[in-house]
Amino acid sequence: MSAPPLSSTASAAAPSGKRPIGDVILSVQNISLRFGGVRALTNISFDVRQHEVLAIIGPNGAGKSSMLNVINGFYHPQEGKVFHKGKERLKMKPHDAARAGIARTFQNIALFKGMSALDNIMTGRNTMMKSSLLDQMLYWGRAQKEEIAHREFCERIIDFLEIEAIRKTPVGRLPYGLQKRVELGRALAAQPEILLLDEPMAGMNVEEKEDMCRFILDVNDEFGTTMVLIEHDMGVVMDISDRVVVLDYGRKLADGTPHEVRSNPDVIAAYLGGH
Amino acid sequence: MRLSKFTKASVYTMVAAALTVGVLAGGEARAEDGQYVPGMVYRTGPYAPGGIPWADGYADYFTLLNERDGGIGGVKILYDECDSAYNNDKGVECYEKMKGQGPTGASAFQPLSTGISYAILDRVRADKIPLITSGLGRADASVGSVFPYVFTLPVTYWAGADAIVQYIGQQEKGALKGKKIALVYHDSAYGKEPIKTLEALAAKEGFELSLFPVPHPGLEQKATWLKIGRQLRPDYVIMWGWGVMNATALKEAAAVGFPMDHFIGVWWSGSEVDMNAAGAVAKGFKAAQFILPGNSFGVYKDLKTKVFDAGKAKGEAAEHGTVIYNRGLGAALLTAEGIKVAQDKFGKKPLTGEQIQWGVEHINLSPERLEQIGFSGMINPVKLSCNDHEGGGSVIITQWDGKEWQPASDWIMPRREGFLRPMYEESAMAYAKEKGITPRDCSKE
Amino acid sequence: MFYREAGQFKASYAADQQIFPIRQDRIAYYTLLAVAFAAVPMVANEYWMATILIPFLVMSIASLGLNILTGYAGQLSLGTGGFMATGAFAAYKLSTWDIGATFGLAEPMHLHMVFVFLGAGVITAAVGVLFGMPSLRIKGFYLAVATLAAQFFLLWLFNKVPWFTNYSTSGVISAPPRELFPGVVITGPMAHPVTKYLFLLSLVVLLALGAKNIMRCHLGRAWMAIRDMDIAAEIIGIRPMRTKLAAFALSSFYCGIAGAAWAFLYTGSVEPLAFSIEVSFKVLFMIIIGGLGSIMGSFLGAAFITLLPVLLTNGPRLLGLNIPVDIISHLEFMIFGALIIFFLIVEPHGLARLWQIAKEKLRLWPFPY
Amino acid sequence: MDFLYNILVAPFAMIGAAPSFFVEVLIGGLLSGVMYSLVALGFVLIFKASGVFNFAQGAMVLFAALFFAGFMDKGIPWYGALPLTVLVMLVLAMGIERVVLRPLVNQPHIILFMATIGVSYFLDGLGQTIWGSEMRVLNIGIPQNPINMGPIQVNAFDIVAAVVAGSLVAALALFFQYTRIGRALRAVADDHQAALSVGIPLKTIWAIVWTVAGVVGLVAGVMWGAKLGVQFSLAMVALKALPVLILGGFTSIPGAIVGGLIIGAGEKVAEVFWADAIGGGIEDWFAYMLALAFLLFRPQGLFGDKIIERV
Repeated sequence: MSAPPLSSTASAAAPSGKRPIGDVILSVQNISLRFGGVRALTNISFDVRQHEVLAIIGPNGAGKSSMLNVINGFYHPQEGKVFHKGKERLKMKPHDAARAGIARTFQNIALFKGMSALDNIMTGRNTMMKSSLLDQMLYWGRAQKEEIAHREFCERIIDFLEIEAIRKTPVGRLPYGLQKRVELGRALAAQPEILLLDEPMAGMNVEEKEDMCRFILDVNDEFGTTMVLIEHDMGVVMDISDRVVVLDYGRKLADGTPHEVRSNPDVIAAYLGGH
Repeated sequence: MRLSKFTKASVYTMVAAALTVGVLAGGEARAEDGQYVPGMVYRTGPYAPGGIPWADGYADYFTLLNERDGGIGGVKILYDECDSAYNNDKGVECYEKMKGQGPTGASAFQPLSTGISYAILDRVRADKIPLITSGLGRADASVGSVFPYVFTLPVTYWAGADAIVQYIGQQEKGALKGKKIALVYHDSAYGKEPIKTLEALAAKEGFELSLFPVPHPGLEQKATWLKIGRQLRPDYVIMWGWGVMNATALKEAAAVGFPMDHFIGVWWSGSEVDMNAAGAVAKGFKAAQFILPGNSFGVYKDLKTKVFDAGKAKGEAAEHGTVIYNRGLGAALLTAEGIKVAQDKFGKKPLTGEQIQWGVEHINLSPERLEQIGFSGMINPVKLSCNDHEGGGSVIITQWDGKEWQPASDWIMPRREGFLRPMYEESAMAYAKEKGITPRDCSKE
Repeated sequence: MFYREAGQFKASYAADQQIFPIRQDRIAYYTLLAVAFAAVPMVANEYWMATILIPFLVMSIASLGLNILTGYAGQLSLGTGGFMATGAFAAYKLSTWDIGATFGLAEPMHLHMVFVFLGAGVITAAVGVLFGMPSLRIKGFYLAVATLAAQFFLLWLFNKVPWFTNYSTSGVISAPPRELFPGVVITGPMAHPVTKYLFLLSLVVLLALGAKNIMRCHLGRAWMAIRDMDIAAEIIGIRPMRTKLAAFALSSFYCGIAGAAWAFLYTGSVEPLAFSIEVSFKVLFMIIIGGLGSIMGSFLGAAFITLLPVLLTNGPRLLGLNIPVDIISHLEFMIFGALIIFFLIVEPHGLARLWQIAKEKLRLWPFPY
Repeated sequence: MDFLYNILVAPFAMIGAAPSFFVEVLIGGLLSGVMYSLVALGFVLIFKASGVFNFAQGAMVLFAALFFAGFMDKGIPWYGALPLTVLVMLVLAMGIERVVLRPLVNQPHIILFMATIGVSYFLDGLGQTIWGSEMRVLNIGIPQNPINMGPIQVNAFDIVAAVVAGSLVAALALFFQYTRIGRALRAVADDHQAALSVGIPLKTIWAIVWTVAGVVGLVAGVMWGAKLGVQFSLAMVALKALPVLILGGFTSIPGAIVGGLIIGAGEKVAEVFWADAIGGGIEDWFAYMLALAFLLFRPQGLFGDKIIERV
């Protein structure tokens, strides 16, 4: 098993600092998605660059979650193309996307309620486990080695997210904020290149939000993970994102740095106008 | 709250556990002295309507013996029931539970289910307990040298099939060649039994046989009867049915206008219960019987005074005299007679299964003996021997007149010599070979 | 007082990931094994062996199998009876296969019973995968009803195709006499119940251990993920097809062995009707009452459902009541039904959860906090 | 080769040679399908209103029929026995709502489904404890004889059954359309929360819908009981209704009818013309296979609501 590419003592070591934003890693072009007669997305294009934090904002029903679902292959748009690392991605199943390095969290927590926090995080590494059915039944040699190696990795994530005390607790019993953290941990366990976060801070109080922001930025810094996140709290968005895409009624209104977006007249009219 | 719930639960658990251990440990205690007779019956499940009258008849006969004679030869009968629900697994459990009870173990088993008799066939040999499959079970078990502990008296299904074909032959004045006969059967070990005989007869007599399996439980037979009644249009239909299948078949046969007097069932298709369920359409239907219905036979006189009027009958008065109740009586007679014959040899005391095996094997229900015990006219004479466990019983065809069964033929003797018997032998020897059994030498006994 | 884990520290992940991390549990487990292997054969009489312990062990395998599929992987199945029948008939074909004749040897030769059981399991696993295919598109109740197709079709097949019964006229198969070791008969009427029991017990221990091990590895986690939220599982990279089919395969493997054991070690002879839909329901009840998604629960449920009828028949008699058998059978139905509702209301996680709660209380006893 | 011929050629040759027989089989199949629909209707009603897959519907059919036949055996005429049995079903429905459904509200559907399996066992036992396992003859004077219409022969009983089923569906439609309770039921079926928020008492609704399902079960029980006699086997007719249900969709009353017709006709035609090739007696599984094959193309059944998955 290859050594994980993160510093092993995440919380102790000094942050390695923000990595420079690189080339385009994912590009969506002219995406249109319909459910029956309802148009969820219309002709949307934007790029995601390596190591950046990209926020997608927009009012409710703007098509933000649908956009994430298109990126990770859960929805298949009627028109448009998705390019991943320069190659056109044909019809892809969500689990293929996961194996290609795209992980995500969900707006309504989608943890596995019957399992402990540790097991939830371990499922994030399932794609990397190779031991056979028989190996596992015997729990001998290979299967055991593999389990322990991955356990070590997951323990590092647990340390990093500061959830040591609850690792054996069934997630159904955890409070909301911790559940969000476990979900982030599960996504991180897959060591994704691109992490899609669907409202990671919804329903949190200020303190919890601050924790979550810190985790997101730390992950971005240390793992160099590219982030695409949906968020409603404009303050948070302006603070942590490198770039912002604004959607409204399934159309793209603007695309640029937080500063550019803030001063875009269309955005102000359609979205921020009320403020 | 949680704690109190838990406390309660744990108290319940402990009480339950204590009860379990107590009940399981003490469940087999039975101190009484006497001859233990197990009643493996079914009073529940989909086949209960047929199982209940049989079980009542079986039980009432032993009640009669205890009340009238103080048992058999002065040894009290300890009769006990276990409900198999016509389910093979439950049957095996009943068998295992009952085989060791009483002072000397179980006398003889009569499971009233071909499936269960198959399931315990090997076990009775190992445990040395007779298994009487009267008018049911495995036909080749008539070969006593291979199946010492299994008895098929007075008739097997193969004998029944032969008798029915003989009857059809009589109706057609011997000209069976080119006739079309259909068999509608319960798609199980039971229903499949006659196929081999009928195929052999078809080859021998030149009639054309068509098979129509009906899956358990037999609720749906429309397609079967459309095929029979509207397409094949056979001259006769023979039925091997049980339970709800019988009444359904009669109704569907009526629905396609098949003439009832050309429709002949085996004895398990010929009971009052099914005819009543089918209603008016059943009139004219025929069934083979090896025991006749009616309550005018000698044994009923004592039954009435000692059992029915004394309020000791198991079931309702309406079932007395019905054919399945009488079959229960007849079955009980076979067990009782086996015990009696064994007592004559081994002494008047509780006997083991092995001793009773000898008794059953030497049953000789002569006309005189039948008269003496009040079964004359209800059942035909049988006599067993070491190698012949069927005993030469005969079959009679009866017809439903809308109210009761009326004899429609004389007693018919199945063609055993030269036809059935070689088939039995061949099949039994194959079984012996498969199981590695060395047949005993009956010429020496 | 005795049940304390304080002071037991784990220095490695291996120690933390073992099946019984608490020492007392380990001791209890080994004691139980010793009792089951050594004491029970000495104490139990034949009735106990033949009609309580052996069916209990067989049904434990079946409920382990169904628990893998329904309790862990969340795929409701009513086809257990059909899969058990497959195992029974596969075992019959394998055990009566004369290898000697096939390969032109002079002496007849037969597969060893261990391979017969394994083979029956593997064949059933393949059949299970076949009937598991629809689960990729169908979910929940629709799937439950679809598995009934397997139940009815398989029984029909074994009833209808004479090859499966070696052309027996009655459609009944019976276990041929075979030896486990030279001189030790394991099947057929001459096999001693204790031999059967010990063989079966070893099988059960191995299979239960295998199931437990899988549940702490990645496949087990993938199943539970599919069960808890199938869409999320797919999005984090679990392949639904492979995972569900693996569940069907392993579950059917267990059910197949259970079916073979039922026919060969318990009844000795069966016809397809012995594996009717009633059996499917019975196994389902076992895992509900025992606990969905619990290895321990499979055993508790099997014990409960096997013992309850025995208890109901023997109980009133012991108390001197002579209740007619039909009333007892009806009561059995009612009590079954009532208990299922009771357990679902009080504890949807079954006896296994009650056991767990009991242990948690015991850790603290006699101090409530 | 023979096998392929028997499957691909022979049946059609048979149909071609005797088309009137084919029509007869088809009609017979459609009419027996109606009998399945009768049982399936009860399932649909409960699933629609409470989202519960009521496995106990078969047991309710037996239970209702046992009481009806039992009352009639006690000398009560049918017009007395009928309301009495309806009363029993009402008490039963209230009991189930109170003892089973209410404590399990908000549990996953699968748990409720399993609870109804428990109910089914309980009812089978209770009904037989009260009335015994003997067969009860239910003679309500429906003719059994064949009727000839030109070359085609149909069974009078089947026609009566079809008429009864038709009237039952019509009555249900009127009930849902024109009564206050019926409209409330439809509201609940559409949206539990919305129904609650406008003040429809869910408990009452559930008790009513289970009663209605009980009455539908009674009608099915009387029809099947008249056909087979009232006995334990009646509970098994539920197994014939399940494929109808998956075919028609769990939530659609027309689905139950159309599904019943398709299953009935399909299995009869298959049994008569195709079964010979593969050994006969295929009705048991054919219906399930038909429904299963169908499901693979339309996972929600013929008339079921389309499933849209969301995250």
